[in-house]
Amino acid sequence: MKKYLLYPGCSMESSGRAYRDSINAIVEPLDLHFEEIDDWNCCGATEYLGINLIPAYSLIARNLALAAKQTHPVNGTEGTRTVVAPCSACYLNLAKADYYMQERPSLGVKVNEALAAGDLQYTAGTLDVRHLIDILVYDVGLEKIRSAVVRPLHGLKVAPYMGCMLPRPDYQHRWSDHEHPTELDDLLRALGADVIDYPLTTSCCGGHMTQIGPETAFELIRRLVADADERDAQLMATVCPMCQMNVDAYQNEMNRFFGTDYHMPILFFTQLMGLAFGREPKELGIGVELVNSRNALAHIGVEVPVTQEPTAPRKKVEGLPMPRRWTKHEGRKEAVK
Amino acid sequence: MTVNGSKPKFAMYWAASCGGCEIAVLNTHEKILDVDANFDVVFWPVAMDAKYKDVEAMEDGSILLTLFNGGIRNDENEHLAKLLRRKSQIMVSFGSCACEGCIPGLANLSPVGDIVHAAYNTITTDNPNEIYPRISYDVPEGELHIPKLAKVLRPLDLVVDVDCYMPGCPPESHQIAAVIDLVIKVVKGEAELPPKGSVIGAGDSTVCDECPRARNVKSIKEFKRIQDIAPVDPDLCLLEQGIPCNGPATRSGCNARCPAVGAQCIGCYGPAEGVMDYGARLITAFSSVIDANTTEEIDRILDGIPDPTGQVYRFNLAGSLLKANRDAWKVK
Amino acid sequence: MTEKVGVYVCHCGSNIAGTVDVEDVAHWAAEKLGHQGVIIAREYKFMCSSLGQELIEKDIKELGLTRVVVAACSPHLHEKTFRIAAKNAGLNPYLVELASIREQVSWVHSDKVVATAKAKAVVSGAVSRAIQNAPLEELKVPINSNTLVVGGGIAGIQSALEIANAGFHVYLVEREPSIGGHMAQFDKTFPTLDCSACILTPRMVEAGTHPNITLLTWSEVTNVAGYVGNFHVTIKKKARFINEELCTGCGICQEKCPKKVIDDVYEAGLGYRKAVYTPFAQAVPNFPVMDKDNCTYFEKGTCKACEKFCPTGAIDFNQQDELLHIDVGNIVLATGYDLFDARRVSNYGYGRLPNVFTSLEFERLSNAAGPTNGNIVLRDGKTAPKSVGIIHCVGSRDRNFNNYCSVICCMQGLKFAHLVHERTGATVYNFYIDMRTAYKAYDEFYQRVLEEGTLFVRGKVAEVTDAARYSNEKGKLIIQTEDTLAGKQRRIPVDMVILSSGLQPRHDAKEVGKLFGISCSMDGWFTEKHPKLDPVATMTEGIYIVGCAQGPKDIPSSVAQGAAASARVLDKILQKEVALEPIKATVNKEMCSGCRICNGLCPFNAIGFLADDNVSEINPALCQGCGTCVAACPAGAISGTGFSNEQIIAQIDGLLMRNLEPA
Amino acid sequence: MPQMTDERVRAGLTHEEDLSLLHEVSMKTAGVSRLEMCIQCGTCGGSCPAAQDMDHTPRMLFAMLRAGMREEVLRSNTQWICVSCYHCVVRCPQEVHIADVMYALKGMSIRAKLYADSTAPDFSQTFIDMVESYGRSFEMGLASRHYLKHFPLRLPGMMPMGLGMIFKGRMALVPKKIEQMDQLKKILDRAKQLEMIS
Amino acid sequence: MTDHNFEPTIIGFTCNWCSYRASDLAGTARMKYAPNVRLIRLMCSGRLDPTFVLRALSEGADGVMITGCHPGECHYIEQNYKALRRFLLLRRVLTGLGIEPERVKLVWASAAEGARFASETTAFVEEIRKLGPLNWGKDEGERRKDEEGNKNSSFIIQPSSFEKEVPA
Repeated sequence: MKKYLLYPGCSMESSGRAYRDSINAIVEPLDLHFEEIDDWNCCGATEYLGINLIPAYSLIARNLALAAKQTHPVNGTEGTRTVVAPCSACYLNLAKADYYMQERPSLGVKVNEALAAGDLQYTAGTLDVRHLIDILVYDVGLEKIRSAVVRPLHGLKVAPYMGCMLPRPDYQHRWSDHEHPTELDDLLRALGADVIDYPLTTSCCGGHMTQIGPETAFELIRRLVADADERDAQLMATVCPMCQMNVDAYQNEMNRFFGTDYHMPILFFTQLMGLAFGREPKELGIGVELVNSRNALAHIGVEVPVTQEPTAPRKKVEGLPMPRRWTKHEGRKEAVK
Repeated sequence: MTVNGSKPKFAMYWAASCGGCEIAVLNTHEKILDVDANFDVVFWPVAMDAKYKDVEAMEDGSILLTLFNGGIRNDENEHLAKLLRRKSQIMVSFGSCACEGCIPGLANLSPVGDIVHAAYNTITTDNPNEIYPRISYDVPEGELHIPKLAKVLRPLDLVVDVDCYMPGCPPESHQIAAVIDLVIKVVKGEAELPPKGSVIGAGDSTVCDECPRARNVKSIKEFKRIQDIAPVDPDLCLLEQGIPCNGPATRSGCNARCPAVGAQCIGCYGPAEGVMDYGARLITAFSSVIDANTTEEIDRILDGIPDPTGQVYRFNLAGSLLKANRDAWKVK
Repeated sequence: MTEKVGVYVCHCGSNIAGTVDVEDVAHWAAEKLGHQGVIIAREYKFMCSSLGQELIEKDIKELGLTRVVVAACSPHLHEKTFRIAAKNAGLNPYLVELASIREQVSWVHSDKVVATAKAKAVVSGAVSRAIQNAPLEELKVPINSNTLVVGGGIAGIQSALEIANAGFHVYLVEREPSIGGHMAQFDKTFPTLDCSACILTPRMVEAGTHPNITLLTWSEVTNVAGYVGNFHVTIKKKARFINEELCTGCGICQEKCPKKVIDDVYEAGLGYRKAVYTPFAQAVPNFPVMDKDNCTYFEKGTCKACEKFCPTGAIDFNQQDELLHIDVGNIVLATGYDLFDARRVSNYGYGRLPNVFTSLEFERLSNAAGPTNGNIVLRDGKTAPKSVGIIHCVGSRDRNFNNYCSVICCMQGLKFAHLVHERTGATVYNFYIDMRTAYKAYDEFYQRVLEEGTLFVRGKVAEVTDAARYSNEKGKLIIQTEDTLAGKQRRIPVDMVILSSGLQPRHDAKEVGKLFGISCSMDGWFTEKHPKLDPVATMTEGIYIVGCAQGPKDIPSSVAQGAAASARVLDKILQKEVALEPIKATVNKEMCSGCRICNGLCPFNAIGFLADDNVSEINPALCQGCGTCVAACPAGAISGTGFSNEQIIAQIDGLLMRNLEPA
Repeated sequence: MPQMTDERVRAGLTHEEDLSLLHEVSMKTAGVSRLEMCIQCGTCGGSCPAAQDMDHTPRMLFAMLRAGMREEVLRSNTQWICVSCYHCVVRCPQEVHIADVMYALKGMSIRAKLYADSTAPDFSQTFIDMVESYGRSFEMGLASRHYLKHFPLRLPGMMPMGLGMIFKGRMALVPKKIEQMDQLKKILDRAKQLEMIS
Repeated sequence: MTDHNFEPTIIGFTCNWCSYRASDLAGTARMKYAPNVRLIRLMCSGRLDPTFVLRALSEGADGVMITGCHPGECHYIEQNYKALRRFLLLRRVLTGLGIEPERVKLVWASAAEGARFASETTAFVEEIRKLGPLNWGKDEGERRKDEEGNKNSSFIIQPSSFEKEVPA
């Protein structure tokens, strides 16, 4: 059993509850153990950074300091220095704070001075902050995931939506690419889903603009939904509660604003994993989404012949040969270099 | 050489050292009889009874040869070194302690106060009241003294002039025998003593010269302790196998005794001819075989040498540039 | 006291005297360093002037000076001057020591007291060092008049021809089956739009038939030993599986070969060749090679179609790689460049979006001898584009990829714009950060392309996508960028995108550099001896670099460098011998114990091991004098002239003023 | 800020160059901003998914920073429209930390009270208030308070969504508080002091 | 505390091809930097024998600055890596000897980096100034803090009585 420290993030307790439920449902078949960081606080999302620099990073760093205290083995359990954040914004904030405290030591000194007021301290670099999907793809491995699948998602056309804060800015070089990462595609494919080529996979959902400039956000949501629809996706899969919230909860608003009629359900990738692992929709929090996924999910469970994985170029090419596709392997290698 | 018809006089003294040098002399077996046959042994506390005052009473320069082993750690060592220097024509700095400090010299890494404290207050010492011996004590017969410690241990040649150096911990018996033969020949006028400052009883190159192991171009990714390698290749250079062997920088003369039997050289014969600082030579030897170009990777490899200072200065600390502020070997 | 030292302190006008009390320094040296052997200390306005030099020469002769210390400017400026003066006066030039009290003292400090004190320390260090200096003699070695040119692109061809025409023999080695290099892939060359093949082919033929050129294609240099004037080079002549004696170059074998292979090299992956092939029709030499990895016979043991049809029986499946050993005096490296791999810029979609092309692909697309016979079409092989976007600076001027400017991409982009415009009439956009059209007739070409109606957008393209946002974008590639001059984001739908990819050092440049004993810059290009004054020579005597191996450049510059290097080679050949700096390391065999620690340290392979004597040995002609082995020898058995331990230790003591008391 | 001279104003020059601006923004940026390295290539403006709603593209904003146009920069809505998608950051050929510069500009804009529209700063402030009182964000309180103030007319339209969220158990009605609230307060108070000093 | 009256003496080793030229360039550009560093020209940082550093420190230098070409840019291809390896081990040994490893610094500076050479030099001087003088060559006992914890000073003879006897 592999142990990780879990930073759930605020959404997990409310709007992203389904994410939490579905994560709980997949840890066991994948032999994972998540230990929640005691008394963690909000990471400040994108809001605090825009007001005050040092308080914002101190807020984030309190979580890192608390997590660092929990790295050691307790009562015979394994020790770990890896913090898992399933929310992209939380992941980015935690990872970025750790990185900037190293890149600009003066920031690290001030943050630690603030932490000292609460009898805490954090040495940048102590922890390894990673996102849930990073753990699943690179630690657990697609092989293990594939072997846990009992109900392959054959016939379900999924648009893999990574969002922006996960693959970028990626100071730690964790992803195969900043623009077209393949981690989510590979994982969904391992579940048996028909993964569509979705060029907007790392485009923005609008973030907090749904709150402060809805028109801007609606346009961004429209682009995502329209392109997924254009490519015949039945469902979008996401890795971030904020993305899920924006695309799901604001889709009707957006439709009204543009006079469109899209119906593009969006589920957490962990919910799809749970389904593939044979869990019941209810325990995975399926049904709490506002754009319901009933029709889309009707495709699973129905006997559908095995579809070929779309490895060949999207459009059949005659004439001139195409260059070899950029592989994930090369991507990571280059990135690390 | 003044011999004056009678047998020339011989002395040997043991200052701050373990006594191994004395055993090494006895290890020459019957050769020791040649010493007796050719010399009049006037002072050798470990072998015969003689009083300091007897030596003090001798005429200056009346002893032909003194083998002085041990470093100078206290005022008694210092007194005897100066005394024997005055009385002797040839003063040989005998063994690693006298030449370069040796193991006792490692104490120079600690302030002398700490050393005293440690000696009387270790966890194995039952000394709850922190009682220290007194420096002097009145008894009916008069005042008794124990020697005062110096702040650092110094090699002999920082205290008195030395004519020859004979390195080794201890000097190999076959080398001692050869030196005895040489001195006898000198006494008989059949040979010349090497010039002042020379190293005798040792070679000019390094241990590798005598080491039977095969050597190639070296490049290592890891330093390991010898016990962590299984099995150690019996025919291949130890350094090439990642074992920090001091042989490349250590003066030859011992017939590569340690590496020949599978233990790395620890450097008791000190630096080769003309070398100013022994540790520097080992630093550059070890770093030269590392196969890495990034600080992280190099550091990882260097972590394989847990005590680098002890590794490169085990025998030479008191004789090093920084710890005694002098050239390791006063040669040339 | 055995040495007689003269100390000469220069005012350098007010350059030194303005900040350093030179009189004080001279008096001090005479007084405090007298016991060291200083018998005369003078100051003078300009020591480097002829009068200043005469002063020194006179003292050497009249006072019998054995060492001279000149406290003046940096040794890089006038060390040679004073050494020659000493030589004229009969003193070995290496007994002169310079103390830099201008660059290191007067120019960088302002407090006169502090500066004067430092100047004294510097002089003191120099005096102590000078006393330890030893007379040295330069080493003269003869020059072999043969030359090796590595790389048969235009730069290498030019270089080889210049030397061969002067009457000396050249070995021209090329890794590919034919010489010609990248230039042979191009259709037109900017800015004159000459047909590339028309101007290159005659040069290739000339090189292929020149009596003074031994052409070795399909060959690679595997080992280089020796030193300037006397290199011993091993060349691997890879098996062609074609008997060159018998082959007439008729081409029947390739016609009959049933195996089609994507041609990644010459056709840039855009076309096919056979398993037995000549890369292109005008190849020099015109013998085909067999691609063992793709040949059906080598794979499965049957086929041999080529052998059956060859009219002269030239196919030889048993041919083996051959090792040639040649001796040359000089080596010219013209190893060229690799194209930046555009797949790395994933936001430009190359490799994912079919109609995104690289510059080299487009060169082949537009080449009349290329896979489409010069028709500019989309990847479906038939549709002509109605609109084309050309993106500059792909992989260049970008810290995510290569920091440097690739030099040729602007002009290349303009050339593409012209060709597209001329052949298809499509609307052409050029997206650039800065237009760099320096050099003769280049900007005129820019004007011409402007005139033709090419649309220029100043902005580094953010992304190329097929995710249509509006109806006019459906089915197109959309180029999204900020038009920085309009200050607005634009989305421009086009049919075809051409990436003006940058140039990169060859993927194996580091290894090649190591093989020849030269270094690479941070970016990976070979490092020249001096970026301005010696751009074709390298730090290793006798090795020259030309063309893109030295850095990105266009054809005219490559040709110029090829010729320039030849001039340097001919100069060496005609001198017949070369003097080597006498700063060398030597092994004292008595003290060497054969530990072999030094053996792996020399990048110039100057250190050999004599197994019989169990000692290492340094070849003085190969030794470049870096001193690494001297510092490394654990036995202290290696000593280095010019920078000996004694000299440096003495200088340390001198700089720390530990030499002011008699020892 | 230096005073404008009459003749400069008459000549149509509308701003005084404040050359300390670039440095100030750099110092207020979390990491190493590299702002001075901008080559005005437009990658950021081209990449921005929200550029159409911005007064100035990020690139123009950086040019204005260099020109020392303090007021114009801090008044711009650009930093507030930024959605932190980091496209510009990873594409920037000069590795300018653009997103973090935007955060720094927001803070400066608030302090100088130069923002044109209070929606965004208010949202941030409301969010922070929640976090500072509970240690966690409280979506229900945040959304209702924010919409009530800034989009009252939109509130009825948003009701179905809000109710849906509550109905589906995706919005808690009471805030959740962390245990060591006092510790967090102490940390944030000290951090604010440090912010003032620096 | 930093003693502002303390002027450190520093020996700098420079590579003939890069850092020595960088110092030349700093001079040509009249960049002002701290005067405490006295330079020794080597052909390459690979020539740097640790003995030189030890000698400099034992003869009165408070710090030693070693400079060479940037990694990958060595005039002799790769010898600066060898300097790096030596430097890293040397620092460890110095630490073991009780010397602050910060007293020996490795700086990469290309021939074009006169400004960097000047600023690195000044920065290093300030670092050494903070560390204070290095008193090697004086008696070991004086340097260490042994005085306070030492209740038995009667054990210890004073250094003055410890002079070498030179035969007449």
